Amino acid sequence: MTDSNSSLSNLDLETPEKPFLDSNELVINMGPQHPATHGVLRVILRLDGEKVLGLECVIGYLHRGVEKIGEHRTYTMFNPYVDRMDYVAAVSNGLGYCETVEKLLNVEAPPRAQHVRVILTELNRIASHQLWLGTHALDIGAITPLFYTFRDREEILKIYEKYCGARLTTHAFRIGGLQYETYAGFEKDVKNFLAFFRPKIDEYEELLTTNRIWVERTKNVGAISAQDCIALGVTGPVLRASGVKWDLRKAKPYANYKNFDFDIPTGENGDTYDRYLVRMAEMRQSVRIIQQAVDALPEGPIMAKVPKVMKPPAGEVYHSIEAPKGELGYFIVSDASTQPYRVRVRPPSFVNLQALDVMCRGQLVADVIAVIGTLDIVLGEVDR
Amino acid sequence: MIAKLKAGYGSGIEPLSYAGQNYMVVDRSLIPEILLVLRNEEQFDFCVDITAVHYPQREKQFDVVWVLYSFARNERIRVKTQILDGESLPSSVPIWPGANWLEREVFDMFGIKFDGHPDLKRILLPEDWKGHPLRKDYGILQQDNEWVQINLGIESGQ
Amino acid sequence: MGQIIQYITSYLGSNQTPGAAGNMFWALVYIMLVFVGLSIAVIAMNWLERKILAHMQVRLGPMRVGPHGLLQPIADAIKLLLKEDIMPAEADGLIFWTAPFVVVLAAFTVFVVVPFGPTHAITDMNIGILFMLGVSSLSVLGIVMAGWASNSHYPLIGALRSSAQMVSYEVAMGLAVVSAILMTSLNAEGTGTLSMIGIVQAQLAQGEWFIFKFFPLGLIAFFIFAVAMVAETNRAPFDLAEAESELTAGFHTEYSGFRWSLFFLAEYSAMIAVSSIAVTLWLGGWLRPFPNLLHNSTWDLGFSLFPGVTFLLLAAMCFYNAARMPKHPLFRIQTIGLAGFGAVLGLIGLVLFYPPVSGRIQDIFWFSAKVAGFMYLYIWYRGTFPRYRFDQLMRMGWKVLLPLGLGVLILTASVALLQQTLWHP
Amino acid sequence: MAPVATPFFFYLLAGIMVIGGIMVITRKNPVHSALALIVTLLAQASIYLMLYAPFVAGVQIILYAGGIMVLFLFVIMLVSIDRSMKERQFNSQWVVGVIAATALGGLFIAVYTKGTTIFPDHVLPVIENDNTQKVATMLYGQYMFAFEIASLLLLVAIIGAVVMAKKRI
Repeated sequence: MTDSNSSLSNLDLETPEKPFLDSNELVINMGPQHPATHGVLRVILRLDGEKVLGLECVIGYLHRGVEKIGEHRTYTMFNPYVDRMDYVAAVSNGLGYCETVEKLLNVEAPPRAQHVRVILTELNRIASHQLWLGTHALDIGAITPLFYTFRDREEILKIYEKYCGARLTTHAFRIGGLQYETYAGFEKDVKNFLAFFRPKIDEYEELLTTNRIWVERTKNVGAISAQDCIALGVTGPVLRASGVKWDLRKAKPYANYKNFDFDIPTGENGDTYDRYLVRMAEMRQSVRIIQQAVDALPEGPIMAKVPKVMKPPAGEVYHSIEAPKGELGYFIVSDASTQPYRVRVRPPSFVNLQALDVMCRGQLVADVIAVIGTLDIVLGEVDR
Repeated sequence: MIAKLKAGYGSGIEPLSYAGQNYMVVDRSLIPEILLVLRNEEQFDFCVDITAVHYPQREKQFDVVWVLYSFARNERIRVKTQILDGESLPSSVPIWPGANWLEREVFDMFGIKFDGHPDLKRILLPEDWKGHPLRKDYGILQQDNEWVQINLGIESGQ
Repeated sequence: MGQIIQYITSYLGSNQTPGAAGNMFWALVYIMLVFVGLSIAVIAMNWLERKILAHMQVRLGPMRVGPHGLLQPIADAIKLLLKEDIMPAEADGLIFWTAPFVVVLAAFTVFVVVPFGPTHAITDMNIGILFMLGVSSLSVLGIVMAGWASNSHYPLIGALRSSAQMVSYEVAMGLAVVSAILMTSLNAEGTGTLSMIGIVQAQLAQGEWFIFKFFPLGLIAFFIFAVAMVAETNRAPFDLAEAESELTAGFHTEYSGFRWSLFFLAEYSAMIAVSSIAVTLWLGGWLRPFPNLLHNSTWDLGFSLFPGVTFLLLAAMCFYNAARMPKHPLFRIQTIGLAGFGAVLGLIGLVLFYPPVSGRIQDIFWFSAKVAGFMYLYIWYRGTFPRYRFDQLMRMGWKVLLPLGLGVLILTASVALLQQTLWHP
Repeated sequence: MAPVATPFFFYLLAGIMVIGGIMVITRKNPVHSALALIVTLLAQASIYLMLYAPFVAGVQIILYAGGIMVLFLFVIMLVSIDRSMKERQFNSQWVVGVIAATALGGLFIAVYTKGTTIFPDHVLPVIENDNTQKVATMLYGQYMFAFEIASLLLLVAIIGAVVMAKKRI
């Protein structure tokens, strides 16, 4: 309680000091159609030679008004829409939404459903990190990891496909539990995947972790301090790489994460390399969680008692989960009708993207690419 | 903690709870002070989210909601205030730099102005778009047809 | 016509050096051969790179056009030739048009002095290696022209980057080359040579490839050159100029169709050219392994079988894969095509066993095999390395390779002097 | 190598050089001027080749065409071209220019008229194969001192450039 405004953080969001040589400032526009901006992100860079003086993100190219749509759909009907925000981690989005509505309805999913939810969500975290790794490495010029990660991600998508028929926007969960009982051989598939995937992480690491060029390209690039992270509201692996041991699965356990034993990997320098290491370690932790969950998968019902027509009592709830990209929150206001009065999504990518400016100051143009990659944003979620 | 604040500010604060989650409705005039107190004295150093809800029937049409989190206490709290249409709020960017985009989004979607915001402009919608889509009086099929016709060269985006 | 046949028969029976003899006719023949051979090599490289890279990345690569995508490069070539040739409205027309030709010209002219064998070169220049370095440095001009004439940010930055890179690494490259040339002077007369053929002959005379000379000095010089040559050709991990994530495609962003394919052609022939320099200077050029140690008629015969055996192995691979093709009517053409390709390769292999041919093809075979090794390395780098950042690249060139090259040069000179004074007082 | 069509090639190259030289001073766009200069330098290198001086030709290509001119182009491309294109190519220094040109022309005429006594009147025997060796022995034997002084001068220039460009070393 001794904090004062001065120690808040020394984020200087104003124009930086004049460069030594009074050369012309070069303003370069990157995107919205650019291979390295991971979607339709437009970045306006102010450069001094190759050095970045500052940048501004222009977003909204993918804005679909998800929150507005939510106000005009029933609780059940809105469920598939959330998958379309962070389409790389659709299952996590669904989990967050279902749990929030369950909170409003004051029901809890049965244990079996909880376990399956954890398995699918963690698989999703792995898939999301794989996609991140592939594209991030591709941005830095290593093309091979992309194919390795996509090959292995395919196995996860196959499990999804067998479970619910969809691969990307799965719509796997229902408010109150699961729609489907797991298919026969689900557990075996998951276990097979874990056995298959464990050596694959080593394979990725072999390609990159000690690769001199990779280390040189990522060490001390886009570093951000824990203080700045917190001040900017950055969450997820980016925050953890800066040394804050904070994970919503531990801090505010949801589903039944409190029953599982796992570590929160953290970094020290908050640079791109640390973020890479943290995400790699998170994949290993996810494997651990899935192993525990699938080993202890209980029998029982998969749906709690929820009314066919959902009319949660008037009230409001904010609930958030640890999505692969950070804190994914839902703020839902109910007016006791069948449709939510207001649905607010707190997207991790959107808030994390704010840190891009801070992280890129003083870096080179080539580093901006690396930093955009390491932030792991999905524009569908940024713009909603 | 809320009790302490309540004791300090009296009728300006109304502590509430729903589904096990604490929140408080704070009078508009107390907002800058309360937010600063929460940040500096109660260690709510992480501004999770800023959003708004529109109630067209009420006289004070908008609820503005701050979702705050404290790493030290592992506690979340929501601060809510009610404002009139057209009334502005003090920006919380000086308190939490991360509030920047969140406030811009609230401005974009609801038209609520934040005084002292470094760069308050639309964030998701085009700069010269008319209307604020998350207001209840903005229909779900409604759009700025004029903008669409000028900028996209098509009759309608529907 | 009869004269030409007479020339050919007299050539098969003689031991003529084309360049030194100043024979215009043979020079022209070799220009044609090198040009055609190079084009075929580039086409083959295109296919091989895609296939090898694909297999490194757990993909199949081109599979549709022809059996195992063998006709893919040809399809690509047709596509590129038929594509619209676009010039940006604000571009500087003349320079925009000429830039690709400058690059291709520089890349191809280099091969004038490349010795594919003691008698297989267009010409043997007194200043061979100097000529190669000089002419290959001219391709920078074409790149700068292309980048500037496009009148667009990305190509300009790409061009500035690649030319800065090439100019910087030329320095380290030159130092490494000089230390190799220094080694050619370690003979009784004490005079070295800049002639490409002379350099290889010096290695033969000294009974040692220069990569092993004064171990590890030759090796370090070779290493410097091997790094610099990758940077010189703008290939991964030094392909910043065409980093698609940053600059879309670098200096040739605005080029399309035929002109783009000229840049492509130039890039690959430049790769072959610098690999040829490396092979000539350090890996004994056209010399087969152990030419001095294993020197009797049995070994000669054994090594002369290599070219034919290689082609027969390739043919066998084709037949094996043709046999593995799915037995389905739709695959009949593909199977026949692959088998036919195998038959052609096998036929070439058999011809290569014919003694007069095998004797003459020997040198070319060993030279090409060594160059092919470098080509594989290029692909391998591309599959495994991320990309350097520009400042790191420059730091590497100026702060690591340049001092290292200087050190190696000084050490080589000292050791050579020591050796000369001790052994030939 | 027996010379082939020597006069033809000489006049061709000389013509290219003259045209290139004129282009250098008449083009409004400095990039075009620089490229014309490169053409001139390359033609000059070819003339060296014709004179059986391949080493000088090679050095000319590496240093001038490949190195220095590329740096020239760099500088030209990085400065704003629009401005320099608007500027007049012929400015008030023409008096100095005319004096320099007259002096140079006078020198040429003097050499041409008196040259018979300075230059040998017969063609020297061509030393084709050890031309490079000859250059080397000359440089490192007879002209060793001058050569080393020149390289020292260059070193000083490099250090001076670094000092001037960098405020803090």
